[in-house]
Amino acid sequence: MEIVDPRPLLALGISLACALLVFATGRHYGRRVLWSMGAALLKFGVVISLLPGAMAGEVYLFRLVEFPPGVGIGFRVDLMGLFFALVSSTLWIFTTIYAIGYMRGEADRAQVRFFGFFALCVAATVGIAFAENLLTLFIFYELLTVCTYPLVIHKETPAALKAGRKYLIYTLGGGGLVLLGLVLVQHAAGTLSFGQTGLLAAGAHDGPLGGGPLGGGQLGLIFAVLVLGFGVKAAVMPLHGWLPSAMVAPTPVSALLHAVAVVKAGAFGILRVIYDIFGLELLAQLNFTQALAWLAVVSIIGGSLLAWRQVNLKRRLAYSTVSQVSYILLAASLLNPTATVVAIMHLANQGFAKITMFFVAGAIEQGSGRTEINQLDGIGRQMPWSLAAFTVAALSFIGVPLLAGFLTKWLVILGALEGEAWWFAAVMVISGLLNAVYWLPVVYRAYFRPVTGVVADPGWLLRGPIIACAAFVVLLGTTAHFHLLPFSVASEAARVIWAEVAN
Amino acid sequence: MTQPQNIPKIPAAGYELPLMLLTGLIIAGCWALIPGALAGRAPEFSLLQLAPGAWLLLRIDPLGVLFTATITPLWLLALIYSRGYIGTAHRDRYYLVLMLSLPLALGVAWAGNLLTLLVFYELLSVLSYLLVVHEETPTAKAAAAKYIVYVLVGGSCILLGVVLVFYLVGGQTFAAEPMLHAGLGWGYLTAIFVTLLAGFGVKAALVPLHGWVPDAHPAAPAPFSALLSGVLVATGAFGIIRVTHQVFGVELLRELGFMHWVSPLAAIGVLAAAVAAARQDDLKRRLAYSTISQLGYITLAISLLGQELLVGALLHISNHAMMKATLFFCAGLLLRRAGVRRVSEMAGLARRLPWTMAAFTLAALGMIGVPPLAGFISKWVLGMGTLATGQPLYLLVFMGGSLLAAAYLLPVVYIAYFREPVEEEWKNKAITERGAGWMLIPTLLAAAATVILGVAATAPGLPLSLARVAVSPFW
Amino acid sequence: MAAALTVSWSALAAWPHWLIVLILLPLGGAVLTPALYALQRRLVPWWALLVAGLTALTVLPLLWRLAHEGPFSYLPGGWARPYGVELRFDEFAALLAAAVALLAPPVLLFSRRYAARAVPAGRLPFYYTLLLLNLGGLLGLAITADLFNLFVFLEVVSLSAYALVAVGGRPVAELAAFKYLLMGAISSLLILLAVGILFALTGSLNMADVAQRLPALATPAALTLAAAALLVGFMLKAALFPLHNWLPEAHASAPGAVSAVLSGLVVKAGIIGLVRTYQLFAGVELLDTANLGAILVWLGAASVVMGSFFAVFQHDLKLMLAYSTITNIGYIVMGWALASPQAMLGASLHLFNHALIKTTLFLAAGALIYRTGLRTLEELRGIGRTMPLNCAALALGALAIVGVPPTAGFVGKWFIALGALQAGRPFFALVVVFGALLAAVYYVRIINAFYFREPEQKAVVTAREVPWSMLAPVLLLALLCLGIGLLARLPVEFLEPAVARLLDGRS
Amino acid sequence: MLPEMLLELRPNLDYAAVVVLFCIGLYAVIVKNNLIKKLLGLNIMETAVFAFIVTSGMVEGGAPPVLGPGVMPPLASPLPHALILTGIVVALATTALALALIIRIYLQHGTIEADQLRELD
Repeated sequence: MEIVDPRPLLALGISLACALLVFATGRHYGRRVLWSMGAALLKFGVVISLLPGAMAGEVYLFRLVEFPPGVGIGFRVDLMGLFFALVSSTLWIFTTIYAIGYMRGEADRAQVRFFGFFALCVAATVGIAFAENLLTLFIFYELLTVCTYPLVIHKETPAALKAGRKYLIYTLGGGGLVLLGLVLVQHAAGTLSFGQTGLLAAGAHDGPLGGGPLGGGQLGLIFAVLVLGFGVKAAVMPLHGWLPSAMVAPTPVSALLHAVAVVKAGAFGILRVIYDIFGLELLAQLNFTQALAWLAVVSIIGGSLLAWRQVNLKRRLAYSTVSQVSYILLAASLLNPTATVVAIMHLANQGFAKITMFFVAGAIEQGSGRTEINQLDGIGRQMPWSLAAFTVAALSFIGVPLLAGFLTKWLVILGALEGEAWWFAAVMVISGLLNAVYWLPVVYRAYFRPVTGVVADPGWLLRGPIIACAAFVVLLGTTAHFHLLPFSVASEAARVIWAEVAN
Repeated sequence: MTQPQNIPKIPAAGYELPLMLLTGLIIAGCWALIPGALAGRAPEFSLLQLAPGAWLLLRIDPLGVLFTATITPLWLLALIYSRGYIGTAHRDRYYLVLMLSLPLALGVAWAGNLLTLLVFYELLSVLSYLLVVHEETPTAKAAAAKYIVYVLVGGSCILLGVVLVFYLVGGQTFAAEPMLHAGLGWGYLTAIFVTLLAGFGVKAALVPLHGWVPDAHPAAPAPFSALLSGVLVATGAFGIIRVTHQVFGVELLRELGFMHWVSPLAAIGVLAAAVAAARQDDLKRRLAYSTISQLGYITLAISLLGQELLVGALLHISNHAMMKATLFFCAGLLLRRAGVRRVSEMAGLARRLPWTMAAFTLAALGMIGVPPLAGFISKWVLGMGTLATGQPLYLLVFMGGSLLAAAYLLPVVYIAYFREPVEEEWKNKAITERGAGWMLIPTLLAAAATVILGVAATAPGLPLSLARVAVSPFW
Repeated sequence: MAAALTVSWSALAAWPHWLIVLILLPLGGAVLTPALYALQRRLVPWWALLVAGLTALTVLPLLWRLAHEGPFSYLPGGWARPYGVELRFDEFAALLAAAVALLAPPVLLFSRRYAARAVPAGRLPFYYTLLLLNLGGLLGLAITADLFNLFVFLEVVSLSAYALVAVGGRPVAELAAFKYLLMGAISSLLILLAVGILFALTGSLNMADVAQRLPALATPAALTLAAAALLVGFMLKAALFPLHNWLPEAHASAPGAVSAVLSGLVVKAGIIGLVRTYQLFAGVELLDTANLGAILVWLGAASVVMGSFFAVFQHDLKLMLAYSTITNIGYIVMGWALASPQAMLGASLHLFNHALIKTTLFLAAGALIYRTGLRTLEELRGIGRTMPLNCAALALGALAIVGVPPTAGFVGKWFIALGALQAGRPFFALVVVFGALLAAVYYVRIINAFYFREPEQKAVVTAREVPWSMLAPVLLLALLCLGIGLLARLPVEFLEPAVARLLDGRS
Repeated sequence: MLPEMLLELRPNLDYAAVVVLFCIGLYAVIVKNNLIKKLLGLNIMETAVFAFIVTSGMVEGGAPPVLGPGVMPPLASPLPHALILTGIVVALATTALALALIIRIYLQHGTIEADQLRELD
């Protein structure tokens, strides 16, 4: 049931307004805080207000403008998008609080820029989540690239600028591929709107490369172009280079990159490609997802191995993201209902656990200036709350039951079995163990090595979000059967996707 | 020889007594379940849905009740013992984890389905890391690292197996009827069996997956060594019972013939670990190997798929828990009171620590299987079961294991009682049991339990009767 | 009410003489400017603005009529074609006319304060005269239906453009202007030569008439020569690679407002010429137009890539923008030459949009130079802090020219890429995307320098926003860059039949 | 060989001349170093084109539209001549502008030799 509703636009507008207000009046600390927090909460309110209806099967539509005929900017709230928006707007609240605490020492000008662009990024993320068609998605995807750039180079050091350049080259390259894919899809299907089971399957006319109807080879090309394009942001393995470099940015930005928006945007884009552009039926006939699955496997294992080799905490975190985000891709490429649930659900699972870890890494750096893992001796005793949260997140990634990560692991393995692909189940198990191999030593060091040096208290503005996010990790792992909580949303989203196939 | 610690009185943390009371209540609660279990009732409680169809579910069946009734008292004993043993360093953490591990162990026992079993089992295992590493000495850390690697790999195996079962037959509750059937195909069944057995086998110290045991036991504080050996390892065996009898079922296993591979493995474990135990000088290491050997008994008994044998296995779980706890308690006393870790350093210690060595002797005899102590009963049942299933060859293994147990435990007793101490080493040392009441009392209680479990084995409500009730539905 | 308005509008639009007014206004205004200067020099900028504004208003009824009636002609003096001179307002003419109408008033408003500083005082009347002449020439070029008039208007545009480059009096500019003049004159001669050949062959100068007569001819060599001369001539005017040499220096060294007109509008004269050439030869079967198309496609693609490539290595802001013009001309030519409906549509759209965006960029750059006197990215570091609005406009323009949706620059590239697929030549879709990426690279450099570097030059630190009469046009145009892409639906629906007609004429 | 080609050319000899002239002009524009000479080259090219168009006004076998019968060929169409008048005006403007620029360049740089100017940049 489709309902015209301006709320998606409102959610976007709140973030945009926040950005403008911050830019305009943000030189006052109080106003900056007020705008940022107010917008974060307000937007969360708007987004969550869409939830009950969406769960009841309503789809909110709001077409803004159609500029080339048939191609326009519009918003459409389906459950998958809503889920993503919920995750990012929840995390935005925490990140804002954290950032207020984290950035306190910085110059006003830097802070204004930071909070302004941060709000823009979140606006872009909502745009991605609620995009009605591939073009809208692409627009906000690129907006995200553009708006994260000032954040990545926030420190304006040569290293930051270099990382920023690398980030731009990678993401713009990816954006270019997406654009190419966009053109190919538009040409092949004649439309870009989501919300039909497989745009290409539905509207396949002629192949973009000439030569009669759309064949497997040309579809493969489109698939590859789109997946690689989105894969850059999702940090799929050969395209992940920007992610570790971007670690020079301040911690809230890393959180944004890894948990709130950027990497997720890539993964979400791939979900859209699979579920909305190609559609399950078409993909089931073709064999592309097999390739994607192996790409994901390479990222999962390779990312973990690279993470293992890092001695810098944030770099290790970065590489582990490479590994963990690919769970989403692996799950999505398995093409069965269970795996679909987890592909969506992992957006939240990874987000909350990873953001916890980044927050802790930032708190450590803020409190003691330590960035290397071998400097963390005994820090668990000096910052017990933070490190406890860190441990929870680490255990979640390892896949300890009752935490969010277990749910992911359980469902991916189940999905792999349903897809008759036991080797992916094995990959998940190995990946969980690899996570243990590189996270547990950190935890161990923090707790069981003698304390060295003095660590300043990070304060409640930092500690609060850390604890809250860690609590969310537990919550996500244990609240699967409560209505309107994340898991039920994810599984309802998956059900809708598959129900369309069944029809 | 390390310096004996002339321990100044350990200041109380203040919460020991409430904890003991709480534990006492839990024990009482567990025991209160016994009548219901004897009547064959198995109430179920759903806790939480983790994933679609994957419920956390408690089902208090006789098997679980037996397990909890046997193991919960060990927590009380360990708590009391800890009051005298654990220093002030990391004490809060120690008690916190110890108390948390109790409900988790209950969860393992009462797990209503495989997922629940996995969840509690994993949490218990991971949590135990903090107890193994408790003393934070380099050896403890190394042992803990080894432990966590084994546990995680094992846990991953279990996870795979559990998901496989879930995929094939859904989140079924444990019941008399086995979950799997031959129609699922040989490949799946093998995969499930291998992953689950390997996973639980790690915990149950099944040779060759036992590597962590001889390191973790000596490293852990004595009260936890007792729990480790008596309970945690037993959870592995318990898991194996669940898998063999409630996931696969006896008939299916017979049909598949997996047990032809497991039994010899377990038998080798019994004998090899016993031989290895005899070669250890470190007392706790020796006891650890003994654990491996004894758990081999249990696994072997399970793998032979006989009703009586299973009764024996369950009986041995509880008896062994009690006896091994006694032994570890004694080892802890020796360490704390005389500073002795090694068997060779124990010469003449029985004069200074008479109660300790008395308890040790009792438990050692029980372990060897001297009637009428607890160990005898379970070994008797096991032996009879072996004959009943027509596999007399394994009777030899059981007997060999007992003989070897004598070979590695009796020398300890002998040295402590009859070898003359080296005079210089005794000078200026106040080796005494005075003031060791907190440690001594649970030791003696456990030793007494060894006797009671032997003498009154057939009393209703004690393990034997419970085990028969618990096992009967499987045949 | 609405009905009444509509009626009065259509009555207004039906007045037949708007088309000739459209040319006469700016040309007449230009001629009168020096006289006005002699009388009341302070009024000259306002006078020019007034003329530009009136011209812009004149376009409105024309557009109205075109939208309702389709293309229409005006025969000055009432001579029937092919004997008389014909003015014809079709969709492509409308595109250029609309661009001129839209851009001329802001540019002239901007010029009032800008030219007072950038142009020596004595030359001010010439500056305005030349600008108005140039705009008038462009309008004439757009709407003429006569080959020789095409040449004449082209010369009006070109001569005024040469002079405009030099009018600022910078030493480099005069040399650049001379270089531009030489190349421009050669191209003009080629075009004149072609006009001569076509006249000799057909005896007619009316383009539609010529186009009808050409297919009947059996002189392939002469036809080829004419087509080649026209193509090369217009390619030179449009600065298509490899004939682009004259452009960067001329555009970069001219005063900012002039650069805007040159880059935004004057090069489009070449494009319109190419369109007309296409229309002339579309029906000629002897001439393999597809083959010519193939050459143009590749040259367009080469322009896209090479222009961007050169731009990446520039340090001078305006040079960068000038090279970007070559890139965008490449897009337009490529789109046209792909000769599929969507590609042609995209090229037409981009013709307009690029004019808008490039004008924005050059005006904004001009404003920066006006305040600081600095031209290179290194010197202009950190200017985003002291001139935020102006730099924001420039950044917006940069986003638009990269083609970030939904800005103006996106739509054209979108359709060109789609058209490449439609034509079964996906490689050129790739070129479009690749070009956009390269453009992103050098525009990121600009944004980087403006916003994320510490200012070093004193002029940058002490700079402040330009006066409102300069800032307002820049901001207005920047907003249009952002917003007009969203309205692309209108021109697309408007142009689609025109493109279809063009392609029909060919088959 | 060659004479035959020339024979072939004969009816179009005027065109050939135009082409030669055009090329001479182009040569001067490209090769000559002095800006004035370049400009002269341009003028030669212009002349060539004008000549071409004027000669093309020649109408073989045509009849004058206004004059009565009895006017003998060769006849020429007046339109090209009219056009070329405009063309010459344009060329004049171009030349004037170019000369003005050259003067400015000379005043600014003190030279009008292309190679020296290039070095100045």
